[in-house]
This record gives sequence, C-alpha cells and structure tokens, in this order.
Amino acid sequence: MTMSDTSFAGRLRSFADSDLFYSFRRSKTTVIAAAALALLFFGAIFAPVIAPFDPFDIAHLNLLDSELPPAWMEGSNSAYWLGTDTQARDVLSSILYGLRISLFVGFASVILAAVLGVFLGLVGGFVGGIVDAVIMRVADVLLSFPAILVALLINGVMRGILPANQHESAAILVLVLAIGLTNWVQYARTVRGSTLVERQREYVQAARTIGVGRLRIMLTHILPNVLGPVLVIATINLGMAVLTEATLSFLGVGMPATQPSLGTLIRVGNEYLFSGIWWVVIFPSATLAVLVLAVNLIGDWLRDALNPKLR
Amino acid sequence: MFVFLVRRLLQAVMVMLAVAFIAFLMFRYLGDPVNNIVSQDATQQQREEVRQRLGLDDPMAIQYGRFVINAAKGDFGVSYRNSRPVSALLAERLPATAELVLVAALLSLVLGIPLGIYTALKPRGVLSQGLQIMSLIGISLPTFVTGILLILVFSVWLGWLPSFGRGDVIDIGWWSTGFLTASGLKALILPSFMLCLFQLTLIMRLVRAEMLEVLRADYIKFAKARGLKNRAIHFRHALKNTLIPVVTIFGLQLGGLIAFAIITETVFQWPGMGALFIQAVNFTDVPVMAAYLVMVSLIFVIINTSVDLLYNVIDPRLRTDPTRASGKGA
Amino acid sequence: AELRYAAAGDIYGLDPDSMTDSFSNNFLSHIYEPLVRYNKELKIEPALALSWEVVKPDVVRFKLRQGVKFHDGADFGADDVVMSLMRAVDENSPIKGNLPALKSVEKIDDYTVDLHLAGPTPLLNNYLTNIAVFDAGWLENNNAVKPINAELGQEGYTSTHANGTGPFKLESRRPDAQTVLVANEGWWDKPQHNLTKIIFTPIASDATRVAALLSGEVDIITPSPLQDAKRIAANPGTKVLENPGLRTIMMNFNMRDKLVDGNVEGNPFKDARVRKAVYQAINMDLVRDKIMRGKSRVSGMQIAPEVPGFDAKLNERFPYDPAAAKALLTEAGYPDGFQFNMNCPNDAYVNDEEVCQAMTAMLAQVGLNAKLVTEARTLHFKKAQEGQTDMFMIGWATLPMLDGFSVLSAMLHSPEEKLGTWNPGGYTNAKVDELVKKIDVELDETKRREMMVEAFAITEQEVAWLPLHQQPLSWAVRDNVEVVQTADDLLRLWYVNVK
Amino acid sequence: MALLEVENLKVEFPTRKGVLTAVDNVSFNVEQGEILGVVGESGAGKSMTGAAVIGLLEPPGRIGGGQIRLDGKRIDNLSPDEMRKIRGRHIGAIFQDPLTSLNPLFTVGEQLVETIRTHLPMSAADAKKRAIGWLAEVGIPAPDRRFDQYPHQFSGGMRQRVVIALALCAEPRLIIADEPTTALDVSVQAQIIALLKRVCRERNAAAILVTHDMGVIAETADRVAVMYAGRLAEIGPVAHVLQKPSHPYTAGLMGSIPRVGPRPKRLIQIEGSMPRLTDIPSGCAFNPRCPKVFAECHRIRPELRPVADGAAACLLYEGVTQ
Amino acid sequence: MNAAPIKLKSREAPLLQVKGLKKHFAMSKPFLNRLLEGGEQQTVKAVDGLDLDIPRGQTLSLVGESGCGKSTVARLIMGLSSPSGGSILFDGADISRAPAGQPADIRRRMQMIFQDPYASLNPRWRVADIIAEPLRTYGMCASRQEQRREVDRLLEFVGLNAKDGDKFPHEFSGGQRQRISIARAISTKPEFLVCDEPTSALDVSVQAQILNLMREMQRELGLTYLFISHDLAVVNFMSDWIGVMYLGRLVEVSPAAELFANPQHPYTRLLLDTIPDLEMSKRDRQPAAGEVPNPINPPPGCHFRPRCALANERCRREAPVLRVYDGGVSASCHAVEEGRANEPITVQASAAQSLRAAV
Ligand SMILES: Nc1ncnc2c1ncn2[C@@H]1O[C@H](COP(=O)(O)OP(=O)(O)OP(=O)(O)O)[C@@H](O)[C@H]1O
Ligand SMILES: Nc1ncnc2c1ncn2[C@@H]1O[C@H](COP(=O)(O)OP(=O)(O)OP(=O)(O)O)[C@@H](O)[C@H]1O
Ligand SMILES: [Mg+2]
Ligand SMILES: [Mg+2]
Repeated sequence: MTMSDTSFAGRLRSFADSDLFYSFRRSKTTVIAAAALALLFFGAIFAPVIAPFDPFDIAHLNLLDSELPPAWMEGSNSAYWLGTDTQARDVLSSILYGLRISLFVGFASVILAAVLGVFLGLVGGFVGGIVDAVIMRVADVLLSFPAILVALLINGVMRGILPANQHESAAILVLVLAIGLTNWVQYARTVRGSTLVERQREYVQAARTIGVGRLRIMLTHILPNVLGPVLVIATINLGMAVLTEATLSFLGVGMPATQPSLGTLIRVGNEYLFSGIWWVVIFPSATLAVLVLAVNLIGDWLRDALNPKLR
Repeated sequence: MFVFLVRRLLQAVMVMLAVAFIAFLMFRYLGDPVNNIVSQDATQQQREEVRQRLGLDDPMAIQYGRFVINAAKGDFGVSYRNSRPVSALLAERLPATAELVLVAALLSLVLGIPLGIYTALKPRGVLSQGLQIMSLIGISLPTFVTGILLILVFSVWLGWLPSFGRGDVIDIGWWSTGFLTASGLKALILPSFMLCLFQLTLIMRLVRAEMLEVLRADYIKFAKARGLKNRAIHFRHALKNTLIPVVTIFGLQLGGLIAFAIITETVFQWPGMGALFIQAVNFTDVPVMAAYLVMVSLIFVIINTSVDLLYNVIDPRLRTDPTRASGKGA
Repeated sequence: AELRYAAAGDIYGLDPDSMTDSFSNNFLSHIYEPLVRYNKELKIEPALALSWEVVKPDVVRFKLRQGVKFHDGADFGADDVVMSLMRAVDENSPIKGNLPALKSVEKIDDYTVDLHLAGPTPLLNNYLTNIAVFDAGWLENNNAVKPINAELGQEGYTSTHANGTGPFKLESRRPDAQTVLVANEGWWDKPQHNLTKIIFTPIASDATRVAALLSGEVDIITPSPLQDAKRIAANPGTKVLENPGLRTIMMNFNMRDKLVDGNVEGNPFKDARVRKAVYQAINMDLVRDKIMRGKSRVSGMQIAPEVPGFDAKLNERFPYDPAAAKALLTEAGYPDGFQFNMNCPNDAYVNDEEVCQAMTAMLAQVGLNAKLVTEARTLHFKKAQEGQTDMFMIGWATLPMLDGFSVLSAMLHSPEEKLGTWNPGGYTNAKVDELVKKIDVELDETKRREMMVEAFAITEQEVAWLPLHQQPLSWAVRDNVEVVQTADDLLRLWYVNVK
Repeated sequence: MALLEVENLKVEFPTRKGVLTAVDNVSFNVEQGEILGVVGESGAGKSMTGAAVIGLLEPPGRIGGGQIRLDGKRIDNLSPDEMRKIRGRHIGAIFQDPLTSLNPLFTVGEQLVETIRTHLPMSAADAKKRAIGWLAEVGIPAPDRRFDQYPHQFSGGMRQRVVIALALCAEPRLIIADEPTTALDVSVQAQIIALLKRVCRERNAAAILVTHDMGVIAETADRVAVMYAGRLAEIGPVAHVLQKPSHPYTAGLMGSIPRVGPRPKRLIQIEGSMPRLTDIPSGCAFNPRCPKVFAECHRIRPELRPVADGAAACLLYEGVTQ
Repeated sequence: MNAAPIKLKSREAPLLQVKGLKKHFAMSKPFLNRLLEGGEQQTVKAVDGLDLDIPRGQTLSLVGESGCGKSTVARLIMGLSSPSGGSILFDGADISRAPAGQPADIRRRMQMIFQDPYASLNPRWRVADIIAEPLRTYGMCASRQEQRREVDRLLEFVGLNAKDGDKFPHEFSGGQRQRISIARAISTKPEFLVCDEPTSALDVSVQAQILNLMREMQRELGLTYLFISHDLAVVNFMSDWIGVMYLGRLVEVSPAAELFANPQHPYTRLLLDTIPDLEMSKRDRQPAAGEVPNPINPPPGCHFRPRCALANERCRREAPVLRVYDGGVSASCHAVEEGRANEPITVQASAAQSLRAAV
C-alpha cells in the first residue's frame, strides 16, 4: 500500500509513480506529442516576449519589407526567419500571435462547452423529469445539425446582437460563443449518462441519507467522478475547435485579418499558394497541423489510459 | 412503429420551425439584400420600393410567419439573386450534392470499416500504427487546405483529374447524374475524397475503438470457449455488434457531410446546394438561405429517422420497441 | 474554335431585364444586343440602331438596322424595340433605373422609333448600351412581355431561355456549372472572332480557377489573381493580361457631426486639413508596387482617364508626405491624432482588404488610429450607406454611363432625393450642387466636360473624397487566345481569336 | 489415467511492478465423469485456473509454468488453432453471467447451430434438429419456437440454460463452469445446479465447478479444491474437506459460514483478509491469519501433502516441529 | 389492515413503526404512445401495503427473492424515495413525507449501511473526509480537531487504524471498506441502522468479521437494526425477528427461531429448502420451482399461487392478509388459516414437473 502524502512534492511523487504517468511514459508518440504541444503553448503564451516582432504594432510595419522569403532563401532578410507576408508582417511572429488566438479560441470554447455541457448534463441526469427532457431534446436538435452550420447561425445572431462597431473587438468572443454553444451537447450527453449511473451509486445514496443538499452532492460527489470522460472529450474537442475556427475563417466569419488566428493566416495565405509566396501558408498550416495532431494524439492516449476496461 | 414515426415527424416540424426562426433572426444581420438588387447609384426611393416589394419592411415576426406559411405549401419564395423560385434552384442543385455526399459516404464506409477492423485486429502492427497516425494527420489540416493541395497535385502537376466541376452529366428526368459518364466519374474523385477524409478517419477510429471494446465482451470470450473460428468471431459476432454505434455516428456524420459539402463545393466549384448557399450568403439571398437551412434540417431528420429504423434491422432487442433507439450515444 | 472561359461567378439568370449586375449583363450581351454599343475603344457605335438624332430636346429618333434576324429566325424591327425598351422601364422592372429619363417609345415606321424623354438627356446613348432588345413576338408567345415579377413566384420564361440578335446563341445552361454558347452564323455584323463555341464555367475559388487554367482545362480566366501573375506567366502556355481599369477605388469621409467610433469630441473630418492629412499620409505608390504588384494606376481623381470629365492636371495626387500630414493635423488641433473606424470590403475589389490594412499601417505612422473592419460586401455596403462608418472604401467604374457625371451626381452632390445617393458622409458644397444640376441637362459635350472638370477641381481641393487608384484588370489566357482587354473589365468574346 | 491432469500450473501477469503470480504451482486431476469443485475467496485464482485450462487467459496473462494434459496429451503448448479445436469440442465452458455470455444480435438457434457445425460434420438441417434437441434437454419448453428467439427474450434462468446447452452441444468431456449461478436468483440457482449435475451425469462428462459458495459445492462436487492466494490449500473428497478440514484456512472458512439452526454468539472468524498478489508473505501465504502459525510458517512454503483422503499444503502435516 | 403483527415483549413503543407502506412505480409508456396506441398506465407495486414494528434494541430482518421489494422498503424508510401510501413513524414521529436527511434531529438517529462496499464510498474522497461528512452536515463537531479526533476514534472502533483516514477507499479491501461504511453510519451516534445486504458482496471469511462486528455494536451501542438479506443463514445469525417478503408483501413475520423451526407460509418453506445443507454433501436436493414472477403483472389473489402446491380456488380469488398466530408468528396464507398447511408441504411435487417446464 502506498503511503499517502498530502504535500505537493508528495503528490508529485505519487503522480510520477501513478499508472497514468507510467502509461504516458511508455507511449513514445504521446511523449513526442506532449513535447510538441508544450512547445507550441510556450510559444503562444510567451509570444509577446519571444516573437521577434509585434505584428499588431502596425505603426512599425513597412510595406517595403513585404513578402520576404524565409531566412535561408535568397533575397531574404535574416531578421525574418520565416519571411514576411504581404503586409510585411513577420510570419514567425504572426504564427506565434495567431497560435495565441487559436489556442485561446480553442480553450475558451472548449471550457465554455464543457462547463455548460457538464452543468446541463449533471442537472439533467440528477434532477431528471421535465428539466432533463428539455435539455436532451435541445441537445438532440443541436446534435442532428452539423456543427459548422450551427456555428454559422450563432455567429450570425451574435453579430446581430452586438453593436456594429464592436464586431471587430468582439470577434473572438463571438467565435468562442459560437463554437462553445455548438459543442456542449457531447459533454452533456456523456455527463448525463455517467450521472444517471453515479446517481444510483451507493455513495450518493449515502450522502443523501446524511442529508447533504442536492447541489452539494452534484458538485462534490458526482462531478469529480464523471470528469474522466469529460477530460478526454475536451482534449479531442480542442483540436476540433481550433479547426472549426479555421473553417469558419474560410467561410468568412472567423477572426478578422487584423488579429489573425492560425485559421485566418491560412485563409489569407491560401490565396498565395500558387504564387510562390508559399511560406505565408505552409508555415501556419504546418503549425496548425502539428497542434491538432498533438492534441489528438494526447486525447487518444488519454482515452485509452483512463478507460478502466483497457487496463 | 407508427408512434415512433409520428414522434419523429413532430420533432422534425419543431426542428424546422426553430431553424427557420434562427435563420430569420440571423438574416437581419447578414447585410442588406437591397444593395445587391438595385444598381449602385439607385436612389433612396428606388431602394425603398424594392424593399417594400420584397416585404423587407414588414416586422420580423410577419416575415417569419409568411415564410412558414408559404413553406408549408412548398413555396420558399423567389431568389433575390436569380429571380427564380427557390425550390427550383434547390431541386436543380440537389443531385450534385446528393451524388457527392453519397460517394463520399460510401467511400468513408468502404475504406473506413475495413481499415478500422484491420487496426483493431492488429493493434500493434506497424501498418496499423502508421494508418492511425496518417488518419490523424488527415484530419489535422483544415479541409480547404487539403482540397487545394489535392488540386495542385492531381490537376496541376499530374494533370490526371479535373480541378473543378462535375464533368459531363446526363439528365434522367429532373435528376442530373454524373455517374454515367467517364468525365463525370473522374470529376467525382477529388471532391469526394476531400469530403470523405474526415468521416473516413472518424469511422476508422470508431470501428477500431468499438471493435476493441466488443472483442473484450463476455460473449466473445464465450464464443471462443465454444471453439468458433476466428473468422466467425471477428466478422460475425464482433463486427455486427460494432456496427451499432457506427451506424449512429455515420447517420450523424451524414449531416456533417452535407454541411462540409459547402466547403468542398466552394473549392471544387461543384454546382451543388452548398455552393448555392454560400452564394446566397454572399448576396444576402434570404429566401435561398432559409430554404436551404430548412431543407437541410429536413434531410437530417430523415437521415436520423432512417438510422433509427436501421437499428431495428441490426439489433433485435429494439424490434419490439424502437423508441429505445433514441438513447443512442454521441 | 472552341473557347473555355471561367469567371469568378455565374450570371444571375438569362433575362437581362431582371438584374443590374454588370457581369451578367455583359455576358448576356453576347446573346442580346442593345441599340448602341461600346467598341474596343469604349466609344459608342451603332448596333441595332443605325443612326440617331435629337428631334426635340426631349425626343430622340433612332433609325434601325434592317435585315437583322433573331436567333429563332424572326425579323428584327421597331416593334421589338418598343416592347423591349418599355419592358426595361416597366414599373416592376428591377432595372428601370438604368434608363431613368425614358417616358415612352413611339413607333414611326418599321425601322424608326422615337424615344420620348423627361428632358434633355445627354447620356441617353450611354444608358442604351445597357438595354437589351428582345423579339416582341417571342415575348408575347411566351407570356413574358412584362418583366419577371419576383414576388409572384413564377418562373419567368426568359430566365431560362434566351433569344436575341447577338453574335452567339444559347445552346445549354446549367446554373453554376456550365453555360454553352454557339456562334450565330446569321449575325448581321462581320465577325471579328473565329469561335464556334463558348463554354462558360464559373469558378469562385481563385486558386481553383488558376489551377484550371494551369492544367489546361480552361482557356481564359477573369479575373486572374494579381499575386499569381508571375506563376501564370512562368507557366509554359499561359500568359497574363493586365491593364489599368476604369474602376477607381476611393475612401469616403464621415463629415457628419460625430465620429462613429472616435475618441475626440465632434468630427475632425469636417476639417479639410484633417482630410488632407489623411490623404498625404498614404503612400499609394508603395501600395501599387507592393500590394498591387505594380499593376494599379495611382489616381488623384475619382474617375479614370477613359471617362469623360477626366483632367490630367487634376489627376496629380497631393504628394505623400507624412511630415506635412502631421503638420496639418497639429494645425487642425490634433497633434496626437485621433481614433476613428475604417470599413473595407474583403470580397469586392482587387486586394481590398490588403490595401486597407496597408493604409491603417501608414495612418498609424502619423498618429491616426484607424480601427479597421473588413467584411463581406453585403455587410460592408449596408453599413457604408447607413453611415455607420467614419471612412469606408468604395470602387466606382461609372458604368454603364461611362461618364464623370455618375460620380458627381451620386457621390459629390449633397444627399437629396435622387442625387447624392452615395454620399453618406454628407459632403456639401453649394457650387458643386449647382454645377451638377446644370451638367445633367447640358447637351453640348464640351460645355458639359468643362463644368465637370470645374466641379471636380472644387471637390478635390476640399478633399471631399480620398481617391486611391484604378485597380488593374487582370485576366489570364492560354497563349493561343487573342483577346481585347477593355478598361471596363468586360470580356467581349466577339473580338476573340483562338489560334 | 485421469481425464485432465494439471501439474504445477503457474499463471502470471507481467506488470510494471514485476511479474504477479495469480496461480502458483497448482496441481490436480479430474477423473472421467467427476465434478471437482474449486472454492476460495475472491481473487484466490479460481477463474485463472479455469481460464488456463481452456486456454483463454486474457493477455497479458500467460501460463508461466507447469503442464496441462488432457487424456495424457499436453494442451498448454498448443498453437492457437489447435487449441481452438479443443475448445468446445473437448472442453466446454460456462461463465458467470448468462446475460452477457450470449451475443444479443443472433438468435439462440443460430448460436447453437453455429457451434454444432463448427465441431461436428453435420448438415444445417441436422444441426438444427440437434440444437432443438439440446434446448429440450436443458428444460426449455417449446424449444422449436424458442429456437428462433433472441437472448433478450429469455429470462435469466433460461439464458443460463441456453448457455449450458451451448457449452455441451459439441459434447465435450470436460466442462469448466466458472460461477455459473452467482448472477442468478437464489431460487433459480438450485435449478441450474441440478441441471448441470444431471447433464454431466447423463453424458458422463466431468466438470470443474468454480464458485465461492460452499453450499453449492457441498451438494454438487465429488471432490473439492480450496484455493488461497493463488495456491492450493487443500484438496480432497467433499465430505472430508467440509466436515473435517485439514488446513487451518479451510477450517476457518467453514467456521465462518453462518448456519441455520441454533445460532452461536459469534461466528468463528479469520482475522484480516487475503493478501494482494503484490504482497504475499513469504513461507505459507496464510501465515498472517493462521491461528496455528509458528515460526517455520514464515520461512518454508508448504507443499501439498496427502492428508487423510485428500491433500493439504500446511506445515502441520510436513512433520515440521514447532 | 391488521394490527401490527409483532407482539412486543416490553411495554415500550417500537422504535420504528411502518403502517400500510406502499410504493408504486409508474411504468407507463410515454404520453404519445398511450395517446396513439391506447393502453393504460401500468405500475409496479414494489411495496404493497407493508406493516412492520421494530422494537428498540432488536433486529428485524427482511428476506425474499430478488425484486421482492426489500431495498425499496429500506429506501422508503431512509427517505431516499417517498412512499405512495402508508406511514413511517420513527420514535413516534411521522417521517413518511420527509426527504432524506430531514428533519435533521430525527434523521441523525437513523443511518444506513449499503450492499456494495466498493460503490458506497466515493472513490475520490479520503476516508477521513468520508467519515466526517455526516459530522459536518449535522454540525456535530465544534472544531476541525475535534472532528478529526472523532474520526480516529471511529476508525479504531471498527477495527481500522487511525492513520487509515488519509488513504483513499481503493487502498482497502472489501471488508475494510465495509468497516469504513459502518464507521460513517455510526458517526452520528444513531439508534437505528438500516443494513441492506451489508455482506452479500463479501467473502464468507470477511462476512463473518462484519457480522460479528455488527452484533457487537448492537450490544455495545444498543442499536436497533433493520437487516436485509437474501441469505437465510445470515439472517438467522443476526435477527430477533424475520419478515419474509414476496412481491412487495409480507407473507410471514415470526421470531427467528420460530421461523426456522416451524415455517408456516409455503413460500417460507420453499426458501428454507433452498439453503444448501453443508453437512449433507452431494445430496440431490429438489430445487424450488419456477422463477420470480413479473412484478408488473402479479397474478390476482395470492401472488404466490402459481408456485404454490396448496393453491386452491380461494387463493385465486382472494388476496390473503397477515394474521397473527401463536408464538408471535404471523402469516398471510389461506392454507395456513384453514389449517391445510399443517402437513409438511411438498413443494417438490410441483417442482419436479416445472423443472422442465419452467417459464
Ligand atoms: N489483468 C490482470 N493483471 C493483473 N492481475 C490480474 C489480472 N487479472 C486477474 N488478476 C489477478 O489474478 C488473481 C486471480 O484472479 P481470479 O479471477 O482467478 O480470481 P477468482 O478466484 O476467480 O476471484 P472471483 O471470485 O472474484 O472471481 C487476482 O488476484 C487478480 O487480481
Ligand atoms: N426506480 C424504480 N422504478 C421502477 N421500478 C423500480 C424502481 N426501483 C425498484 N423498482 C422495482 O421494484 C421492485 C422491487 O425492487 P427492490 O430493489 O426493492 O428489490 P429487492 O428485493 O431489493 O431485490 P434485490 O435482492 O435484487 O436487491 C423490483 O421489481 C424493481 O424492478
Ligand atoms: Mg472468478
Ligand atoms: Mg436490493
């Protein structure tokens, strides 16, 4: 039996000793994916510090420097490692900042969807009755409607509700809402399913006989026990959310070109695929692909690792 | 069964009403169709006239009500852009989308299921792991980028396949089909591949996961204990059980295919409903957009209902009580 | 020879009276012809009319060409013209604004008609270039005398069938997929083309369109993205055709009392010095060299050189001079600049979004904080027209008038009932208003032009608008295609030869 | 020669913390037509022993040593395909839960016919006749109608009957029944046990009956093997083991079973619980709980020694002095 | 309804009184189905008119086949579900409509121990937190220290180590977990414990430990138990009174010794016959016939009639009621009432046929 130790170092040690960490270490692809993801995160979080330029500081853009190729090519300027785009923005910096936005949209929408979905799933599963029926019918409708169409609709409505001059600044929130509101169903269904099971579990009954309140039971007893699958869905959805943002961008409702996400960079760069300025599209695409791939690989692993049946 | 269909019908009506409502809410903010209809230097008075003729000056609720009533009669109004009845426009483009989606769906099944089985039965094989990673890479790029890359490689560099359009089509009644001509079939390859890539991956991964799950089931263990042949165990007992969730997801994804066709059709200039929808969005062609959304939701309801009915074929437990199928997973 | 042609969008339908879209109308002019048409030099020349004379200031008489046959074999005559023109200006016609002055048409004899007008109409022929002539009998037989009435929900016969006098006949059409025209052997004019068939395909995606040309699936594409020019030129067997076009891109200033999204009291743009500062802060030469790849024509006027009313002197831009701009701002009381919003479309003009981005960068360098919003054109023009912007971009080609009056009346006259429709910023100058009203009815060509130049001089001095450039026409073709590129960006396939 | 001979069987699970031995040096025989009961607490290795015999250890589990012989022929080292031919045909199996043992998507008849035809050369029609015969045999009324029904249309007890029919329909001579009644209701349990006994007797089939219910053993088995922590603690005729257990563990186990009749103030209880596989004490695995423990028990691992009619693994019987 | 069957030895009022307790579950199809297909609302009568008195300091056990409603009774008493009819009095106070945990001053005095030791402890909580939860909820400890001390005491009381409080449930064996459950249940110093099959998931050697512990606790703390099990031998060890349930109704309630010595109801006899006899090995016992009938559609009259060898026309027509007989025995059976059951009942007769004909 392992000694329990509540100190942080102790927890760290017991994590390092845990099955989860062991299975992580054993899966080489996952380790590589995690490393890549960590690198991307690092780049995104510290973009203002490590990016060679600030692509949002338009006062310092000089069109004369536009469309420079990557540093190792002829006619390049070594200050711009990955070259510049048509607006003379440093591609590397744009990618770092774009990554920041993509990751923000991805995370925020996943968190929104997860919080909403988990909450609705918990309530639906625990309270049951009409509340549950309404939640699940709405979920059915949403589920039977493709995500990008729903996102398009929500996006349209959100833009309508906001005053016109805030569209640009609110674009990121609109996207988060659109993607988040589209994706909560999966969480809600999963959590509801587990809640229905957990609710019948005897530890919940035990808490009820003691007189613990409903909300408290939901939050302190059931919630921690249904989070496993949520984590898995969230990981995989993170990749999907980033891609959805890119796709919405392609359809013209994504992030504006003034605060480009990876998706916007790709959409804009896409037009230059034939023209020889390949670096404005290849590098952002590769970054996006690595990001989504890494997230999916980790999600895959997590699903297997958290599935008790597979152990 | 009858009750089941009635319930689905009610649900369908509700979905479509809701969709139409949201669509109307949204259209107000998509732009002003009048600008696209009158010439650039039209006077304010001309604009007002057009607005009035199109009924755009009525309150939203009235516009919505009118739309619903007319739609119930099968009349979706007239496209602002093409001055033709929306139903005719949609009918014209339905075959293109239907064929594209059908081929993509079949491709994803025909490739996805065997690959999924293979990777499940040989989970540690090099080829399996390669396939797994490849499939993930396939869905890690936005589809529009994949589409352009496909064109670049297969049309521009290799010159094997057309970069746009449906090729030659043959009319059978009001249906135009590209299945009967060589160029039509050739034209289908790239777009349907691009469209199916995501579902293909999904189905492959799903089949694999479900298969692994099923292979651990007690009845498989018992089947082994009875000494059945591996072939029978894998392809009779395991596969059939695997198919139940696959059918659900496939049904849901069919909806996704129709939606993603918007992007494929844009990239490949495929003359289908998705391309029409995008044009309509660009033009604020409200009747077309509304009709498209309503029609797509109708199609989804039909698909979902068929999927649920399909369950009964596969799963005898549901035959007595098809309502149980509605508890399907995501 | 056969020509495979791809453009960015499909035509809206086959009835030229059902839309004002210039691309559709141009395409249909291969099938339907007007009384008069523009030639290769964009000069008006007779088409179905042989000659015309002003009988009274408000009556113009047209002599019609004889021996012309419609595609279905019917003869062309005065009845056709009467019915076609009245159809265009019918109460329910969406295009009645294209011929605002016409009151009625009178048949004098089988080959003569009189057009009765609301008053002197110097631009009558310009308008007429855009009005198609149908076969009266065909319209009657197919219950299509009235223009298509969209609300009734009927499908107009004319939107799916076509019967004109033009150089090409409709063979088949699948919307959004393919429209096939074949040469009209019995065309009245001497063909300058060697085409037997035109296969037209819309390809919306730029990249796909270029790919189709590169892979040899089409012979000509319009437009060809500027940035792909190098690639297309380098590709054996394809070339790029680039010329300055008619469409002038410009920015409008909000001159109402308040900024929409400003950080200062009142509206600095009401001060001409501020507008001039904006003007001088922008380096259009650099924009041309970089973003427009050297292909645009920097412009000081709101019209292109081909358009009557143009004046070479006025076309000189105020020099790019950030220092002067800063000085002007300081003088006007805004040494640290101010904030305002700037709206641009992202799907309407060549590299529109990029141009605006570059401008915001340049404005930032003199301390002006332009909050850029780029949107699809439907949203953009709605906001622009409703005055929800402080600066917005618009392009104006003066088509179909092809005359400076188009800009003066719509963009520079104070907003009024029929005038100043595109002056949402609210620029007002009494002298300009007065000149516009005079130009409207002046039949003497020289006087009209003088007055137009005078009006432009005033507005330019006051920096009423900020002209940017004429955007380039960019088409690309296979080497064996010879095509005449006109500044109005319209493809006239009856001048095309395929070797 | 015994029908089944298991000699020094070892079942191992390689884990990251080392190799766990779930079944450790277990040896026993099963004679023709005999029912051998295997009892023990949860985790004692009963199921693993059964699974090893029928060759259905789930990876990563593996046979780590010893031999299993059927009719004197080794079967623990056969190729998967050869082993498949033994399963069903020579060794049948029944598992705990009849609900999950049957494939829900195939009719009961299909599953029976499939099994019969896999092992016996027979036409489809003959196989069907035989399948219906089997349904009748296990006491399913209206077997020809039931033939075309799906498992979910059967009640729990009837499903377990079907499972028995499936296990027997290729006429194996040995049946491994792993807790065949645990999932069933008390009143149905007895029916199923009675059925199992009857068919084994009628067909002269031997059975290994895995359970932790002493009552079931008492009325079913000829001999009983008691397992503890992966090892055989005692094996012998039922009457002997249940009434005069030799091993202190068996004795404790029997004492802790409440009985009908005059009730004691306290039940006899064995302190503590069975160790996990990861920390089995050295020497005798039972030593921490044994009331008769002495110093040597911590050092020497007892071997199975004949005691009375059976055998027990306890140092008390090895002549080791206290 | 008859008077409560248990004759009290003391004059003291019973701690728990249940009168005419009912719980019906609606099993109807969705509204739309009923509308279009007709068919009326169906109900499962999980508990159908139950009368029980449990004297202070004694144990009453409920036995019966799966699905006969034992757990439902437990849940109703604990307030985990609300009865469709009847009343529950705890120490004279009617709590039949009060939800679980309320009113706190009464519910604190009654606690429950569950069947599955693995499922009844929240796997994400530390053991100390689990045991302290009732203390916290009822505000029984003034300070954290006091709470911790109390938890330690409880752990040691049930035979665990005070240090075990820092561990998580998965670090314990099944028997140890059940001890933790017990510690939690007695933390509020209850007088009454409902134990729903507390040992059926445990191995016999561990079961003995738990049963012994519970008996000791009863002696030391003066607890009153409602003990639920399907194992008659276990029930025999634990109980003063035994109630036999069949399809939601009590068919017999007797003092424990009496029930085994002299079973009255045919169903009780059938149950007794399923107890394997450890002493008589390899006996060919005739198993009980038939399976538990469907509770949605119980036969009219006596529910046990289809499986009963003594059934006659009256049993088909008329549902029997619980009657009190000598020796504190009460049974609900026409045959017993008419004295037809005095002969040893041969359940075997019908059982032998129905072995092959069981449906
Ligand atoms: N995959 C595995 N990895 C590691 N150990 C395992 C694995 N499967 C089983 N075991 C261990 O093997 C031992 C024997 O298990 P087995 O299933 O034979 O017990 P059992 O006697 O049948 O118990 P039960 O009565 O609960 O069925 C157990 O301690 C179990 O923990
Ligand atoms: N929430 C519910 N909804 C519908 N029916 C229920 C519900 N809970 C219990 N029942 C039914 O009530 C009857 C009695 O169930 P209960 O759980 O009390 O039986 P039990 O005697 O405890 O059985 P077991 O020995 O299996 O635990 C059963 O038929 C069950 O199906
Ligand atoms: Mg087992
Ligand atoms: Mg129960």
